[in-house]
Amino acid sequence: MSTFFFAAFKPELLLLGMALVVSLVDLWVKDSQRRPTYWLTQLTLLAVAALHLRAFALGYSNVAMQGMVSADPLTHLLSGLSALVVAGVLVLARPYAAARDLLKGELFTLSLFMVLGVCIMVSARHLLVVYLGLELMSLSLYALVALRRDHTESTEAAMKYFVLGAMASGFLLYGMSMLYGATGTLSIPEIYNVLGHPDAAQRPNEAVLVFGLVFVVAGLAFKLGAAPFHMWVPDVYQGAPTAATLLIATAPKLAALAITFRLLVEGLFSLAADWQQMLIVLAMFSLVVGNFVAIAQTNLKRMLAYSTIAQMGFLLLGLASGVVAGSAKGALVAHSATLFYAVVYVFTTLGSFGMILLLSRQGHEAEQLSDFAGLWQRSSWYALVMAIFMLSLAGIPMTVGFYAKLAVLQAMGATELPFYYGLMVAAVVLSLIGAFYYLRVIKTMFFDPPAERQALAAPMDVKALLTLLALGTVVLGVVPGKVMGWCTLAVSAILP
Amino acid sequence: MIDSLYQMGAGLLGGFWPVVWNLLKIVAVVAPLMVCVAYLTLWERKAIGWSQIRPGPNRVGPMGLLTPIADAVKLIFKEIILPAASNKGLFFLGPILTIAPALAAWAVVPFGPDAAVANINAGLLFLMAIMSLEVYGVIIAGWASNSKYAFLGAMRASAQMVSYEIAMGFALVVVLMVSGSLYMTDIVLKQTTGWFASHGVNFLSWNWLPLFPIFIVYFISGLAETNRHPFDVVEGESEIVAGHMIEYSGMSFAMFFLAEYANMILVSALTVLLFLGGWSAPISFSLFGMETPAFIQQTMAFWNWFWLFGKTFVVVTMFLWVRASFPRFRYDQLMRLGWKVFIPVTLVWLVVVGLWMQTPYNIWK
Amino acid sequence: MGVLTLGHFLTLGALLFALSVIGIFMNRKNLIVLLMAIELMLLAVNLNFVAFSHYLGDMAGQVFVFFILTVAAAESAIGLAILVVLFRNRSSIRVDELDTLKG
Amino acid sequence: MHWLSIAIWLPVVSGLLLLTLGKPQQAALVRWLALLAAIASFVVTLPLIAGFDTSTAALQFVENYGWIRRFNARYALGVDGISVWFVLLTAFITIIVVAAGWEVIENRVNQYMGAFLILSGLMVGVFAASDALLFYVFFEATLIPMYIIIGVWGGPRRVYAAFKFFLYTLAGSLLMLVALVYLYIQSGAQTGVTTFDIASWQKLALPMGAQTLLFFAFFAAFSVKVPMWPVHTWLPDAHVEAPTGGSVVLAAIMLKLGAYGFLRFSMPIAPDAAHAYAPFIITLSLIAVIYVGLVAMVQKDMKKLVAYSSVAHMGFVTLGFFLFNELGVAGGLVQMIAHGFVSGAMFLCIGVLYDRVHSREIADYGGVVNTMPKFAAFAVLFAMANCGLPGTAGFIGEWMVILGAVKYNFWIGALAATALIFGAAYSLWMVKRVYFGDVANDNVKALKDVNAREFTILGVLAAATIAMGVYPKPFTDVMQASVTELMRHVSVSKLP
Amino acid sequence: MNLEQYLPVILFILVGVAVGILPQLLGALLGPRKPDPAKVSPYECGFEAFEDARMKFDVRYYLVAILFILFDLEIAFLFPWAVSLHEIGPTGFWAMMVFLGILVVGFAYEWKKGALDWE
Repeated sequence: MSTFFFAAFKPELLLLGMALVVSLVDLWVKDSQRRPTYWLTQLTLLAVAALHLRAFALGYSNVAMQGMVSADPLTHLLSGLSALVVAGVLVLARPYAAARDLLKGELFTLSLFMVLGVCIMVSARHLLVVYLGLELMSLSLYALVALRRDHTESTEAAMKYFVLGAMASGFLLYGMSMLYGATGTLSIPEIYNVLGHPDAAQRPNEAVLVFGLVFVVAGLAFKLGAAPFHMWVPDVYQGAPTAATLLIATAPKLAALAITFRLLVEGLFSLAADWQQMLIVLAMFSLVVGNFVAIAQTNLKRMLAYSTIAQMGFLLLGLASGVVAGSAKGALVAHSATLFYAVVYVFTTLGSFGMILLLSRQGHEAEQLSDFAGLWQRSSWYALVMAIFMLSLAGIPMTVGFYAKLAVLQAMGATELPFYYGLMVAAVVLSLIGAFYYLRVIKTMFFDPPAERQALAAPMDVKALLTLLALGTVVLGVVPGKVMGWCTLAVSAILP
Repeated sequence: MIDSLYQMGAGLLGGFWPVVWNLLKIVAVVAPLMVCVAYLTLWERKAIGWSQIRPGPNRVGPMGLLTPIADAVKLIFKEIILPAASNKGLFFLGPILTIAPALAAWAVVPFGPDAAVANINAGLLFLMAIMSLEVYGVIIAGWASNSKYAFLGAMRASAQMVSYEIAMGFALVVVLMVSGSLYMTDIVLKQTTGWFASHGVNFLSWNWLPLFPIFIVYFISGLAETNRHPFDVVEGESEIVAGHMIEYSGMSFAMFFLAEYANMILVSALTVLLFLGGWSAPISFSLFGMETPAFIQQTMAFWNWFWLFGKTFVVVTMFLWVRASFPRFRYDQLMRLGWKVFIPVTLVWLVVVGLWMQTPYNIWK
Repeated sequence: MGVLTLGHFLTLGALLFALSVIGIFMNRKNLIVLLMAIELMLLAVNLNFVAFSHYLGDMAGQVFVFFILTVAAAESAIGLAILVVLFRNRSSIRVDELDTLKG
Repeated sequence: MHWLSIAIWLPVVSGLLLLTLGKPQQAALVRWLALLAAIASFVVTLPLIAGFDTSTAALQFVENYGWIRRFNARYALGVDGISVWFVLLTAFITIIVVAAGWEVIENRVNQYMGAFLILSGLMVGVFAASDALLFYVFFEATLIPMYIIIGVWGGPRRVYAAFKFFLYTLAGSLLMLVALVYLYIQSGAQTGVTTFDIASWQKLALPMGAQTLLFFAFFAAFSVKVPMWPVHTWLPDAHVEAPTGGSVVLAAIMLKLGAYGFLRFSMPIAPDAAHAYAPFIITLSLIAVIYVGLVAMVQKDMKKLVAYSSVAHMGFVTLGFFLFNELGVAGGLVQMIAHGFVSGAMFLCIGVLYDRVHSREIADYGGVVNTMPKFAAFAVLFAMANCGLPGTAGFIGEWMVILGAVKYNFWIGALAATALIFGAAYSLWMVKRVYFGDVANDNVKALKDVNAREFTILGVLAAATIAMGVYPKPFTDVMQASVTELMRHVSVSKLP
Repeated sequence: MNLEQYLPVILFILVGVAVGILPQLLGALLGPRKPDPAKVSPYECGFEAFEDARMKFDVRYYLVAILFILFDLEIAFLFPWAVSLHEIGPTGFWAMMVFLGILVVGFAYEWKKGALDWE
């Protein structure tokens, strides 16, 4: 434990080094397309993803940095996927950014730093590391949202994101300080040990712990964007340049889930009864707010923002059904379902926002629902691709979104408690409302007459990526087993 | 003697005695300091006068020695003009916030081993902190005056001060690296050890030699920190008249003035403590193969004070010499010097010293 | 003068924290005040950490404070930068005028 | 040979190929390819009936492979006497639909044909699945192509109809999903192996409370699909707005998915609840038969009339099922098949008229027999079959159900029998008003009789209708063993 | 920890403040007080003031402030490191070199972007 064990966080070192290299290299790049920077970034991300996924495949599990970070399968899986997803975001965002004077070195540097933050969060085994990773990610994101400096909405969104994000960090920190005070340690596994001390008199003060827990959960809910801590989500999703929205909506969700796992599951597992209740309340709030408000939206980005809130609600339901009456035997199922849900959500979101990016032309943001009108007649393939993403978000079978929802429902069912069955009915009824607005997107694309007839043009890589994502959604919609297995493997690494 | 005085007081006043005792000590520092400040103004005028081959003030008292007192009396009886549109409270707070840190910093300045008013182990940190407060006085004064010149001057002054504070901070870090302590006494004592010191040539063991670039940066940053020539664009008369002090008059104005000179002395004293061996003598008797004579041993406190005062005087005079000799920097040149020269230089030297300390040739073990 | 206990520090921390939250939500006027409220919030946390650290006799909490301070600085740097950009676009930093995004 | 898999995936794959590779300009080629694929898909179902062993109630042509490890869901297929005919019917109707859309559909032919082929494969999947999750996936997935078909190629209020269709069905099936999860968890609790295998579920012992909730959850899904009164309101809308092919598939097959679900899930899994709530279902069915029959009578729109008559006929089916005697169940099944032919044919007839006059109002026609004698002959035959004239397919099922009902309770039988009168009334009245009498107007005067394509389609259907009416034995023989086994199964209480 | 040593520090600060207040008070008491409009108006080289003095100012001041905050905190990190450099050995040294390396990259970035140019 006294060693740093650099090998365990090789990818992060690579990421850090390359982020610096990219930021420097870009200063001397004359190319208006920023090709060298772009390709360096992509190579880095792919290399990081490859390293992590390889480590995941080989089942490496290590503790490094004197016990402060943990390179376990959860780390490898989520870091790898995050890097992958951000690489995807950059592919999709490049034409969009180029048309909006956003294609600057900062876009790439900040993306890399964001991924680094995500990787750090994901691997954190210490409250300080959680906080540092979180801030590295958040600060990069604030700047990314504000990257379009001459755009009123973007800057306003950045300000809102900043203020509420900083407040969320404050909440989380306040909760952490309470945890620290109660347990006397900042190390997550040690918090777990202290809480489970065999001698009850040695265990920390329950009141302080729960007080801290409330703040921790509130902070996490902020970061996940769960109601009633969701205020920033719609504004930021709508206001930010779509490329930045895409970044916010993808990898950070994985990271937020990861620290939720680390803090609540790895650290505060013995308080599961307490935090599960909180999560259920958050989840139901999110499902109601997200689904109902989304219906009223005409701005697609805003609609997807509310849909995100609803999706997070569903996700939290999974997290909240791991422990029943003190028994943790359902935890693996529940938490792996949650993880699977998040992974699926992230990749689907990548696709759906990717379509918005694709439709946005020079000087025109394809944010309104009506911008998708008649897409079927303009470019039927893209319409189909978007439809697949929407169906997946709605959880219709033959898309992977269905299994995500099913896995969560299964986890809830496994509690065998009538209360949870009630929740399930409520959840499915609310997701039916969700289906309505996803269908409306499909309806707009397929049934409405197009405002213009010209087919969509997109670079080859964008086209390929969107197609790949859609195919992936469908293929996993038929055989999701593999990915589910990965999620189970990853989660089993952190369960006590 | 002092100990018995202390004992007596403790008997008289009981629990309040430490407060009173410390107040006495503080007065013992502040009062001479104020005198020094007063006479520094005179010395400045004299020195600059001499360097320009003119007598300088010589009307009040012999050789003009009473000039500062006359100045003070004059200033006290001047009207303090309160500009109509100013923020009253802040307007008076500005000078207070300027002078208070300049004095409070002296709390940790040692006049000999462990002979500071407050022997705190985080002395340098305290200095760094309290000197950073200086900028508040400037900016509050500029803001409260509600005048464009004052405001611009305050902006400039604060930007300049914070810029050079970074270079200064890095310089301090390098000193800390070699000293390994934040305690001012330790920092000085560390300089009195080493190969040269043990051979009697103390002054070659002082930090200024191995940390020469840092020493230079620190000194020049000190000039800039105190808004002294050639960095006094704040009150560049030809541009913004008197900067943030423009609306001040009478005693309020005098406060800024006092603060500036107190700061000069402070920075000089710090330069001495950090780089020039503090109170230690430049050479020791061992150079001549002698023991330190007993009478010197017995009056060590005086010699400590003597050397410290003497060195500080030399450094302060360098401030004046610089003023007499150099033209004023343009603001952009000034900022460029701070950011693009000093910071890289200190960074590089920091790394060099760090590496040096990793080698067997480390002289600060 | 009573002895200062952990409770006093925690109460002060909680009060500061509550003040900052109120500052964030009640303030409709000036964005700078928001930034300051955020700083205050972090300082409240710092107070907690230092108090706990002292009473637990464990340095880790103080180290944490160090990092929080740094991050807070980075945060306010970015906050200020965003503020400047926002002001350039809107010529106002009133909170209640941030209403372009609605729905 | 995995005939079932082939029957499912051949149309799906060919549909996907048409969808993605077909070009709108190559309409003629696409039509021929689609017809070829449809015929091929039908041909591969023939071995199912040829090789069917009528002596056993067990599933045949079983395929069973691991599918999703996490849920222990299996790719399990198999048909018994109850489902095998529907597989054939589906494939058969698909040929008809492809042929029926031959000239009518002019734009996006490849997509139209592709959607129907995919839909066909998915529906075969529903009938063939013996794993509940697989069933659910197919069941839900059918919504997507149908939604598109109604929405893109439908009538003026197609968007409304498509939404209503989708959301009604989804609402029901989501509740079923909760039930499926419950059963899945129960199977684990009772047997130690969590499974989605329907046959295992049918063996679970369930208390009455659970059975009731399960029964109603399934009821929610299947009653909407059948559709039963009062949740039938989506059907007239969907039928009226859908293109002819869509109406045909809806009436002929999709409605049967619901009825089939009753037999597969509701009755065998919750027999006690099914018995307890049989009067409730019977009441609803009788309302459907009588009230909806009356509603049908006052319709001015031919398609609406046939739609309501479908509801009435499906009322017969559910009535038959919940009589809990062999005659009733077998009658319901026969009725389902017969209705598949007859209602499909009726919609085709309306389509033929609509293509020529572009109106479905009964009032716009009159004396069609004068200008289209061949067509009128077919139309009258199908109308007769629709009202259950002996010698046609419609008669057998209705008669068996009525007999069964009489056996159960005379008055129910009597009420059911009145439906024959209503059926005759609205069918024949429509025939009279549309086909007989004097030529009503210039439109009718200008009508051309059916062409060879239409003649062939209608001829094949007519042949099927009469063949089934005259010699129903092959149909009933195939069902016999399975129905008997089902009756035996549901007569045993499963209360623990 | 030797906390009583901080008593003089506080006292010193109070004395400093007192030294700030008393002379001003003295000046206010002893000096004349005859304001007139010309005297109390802001200094504008003899012109009437055009507008409020709290005007917009160059954004570069902000930039300096932001950069200062960041660098000053780097220094805050360097302080404890420097003090303990003798104890923490090469590991500690190189860890800080990594940190400084990142800092230098940021510095180079600013430099090249022109954030350090005043003109």
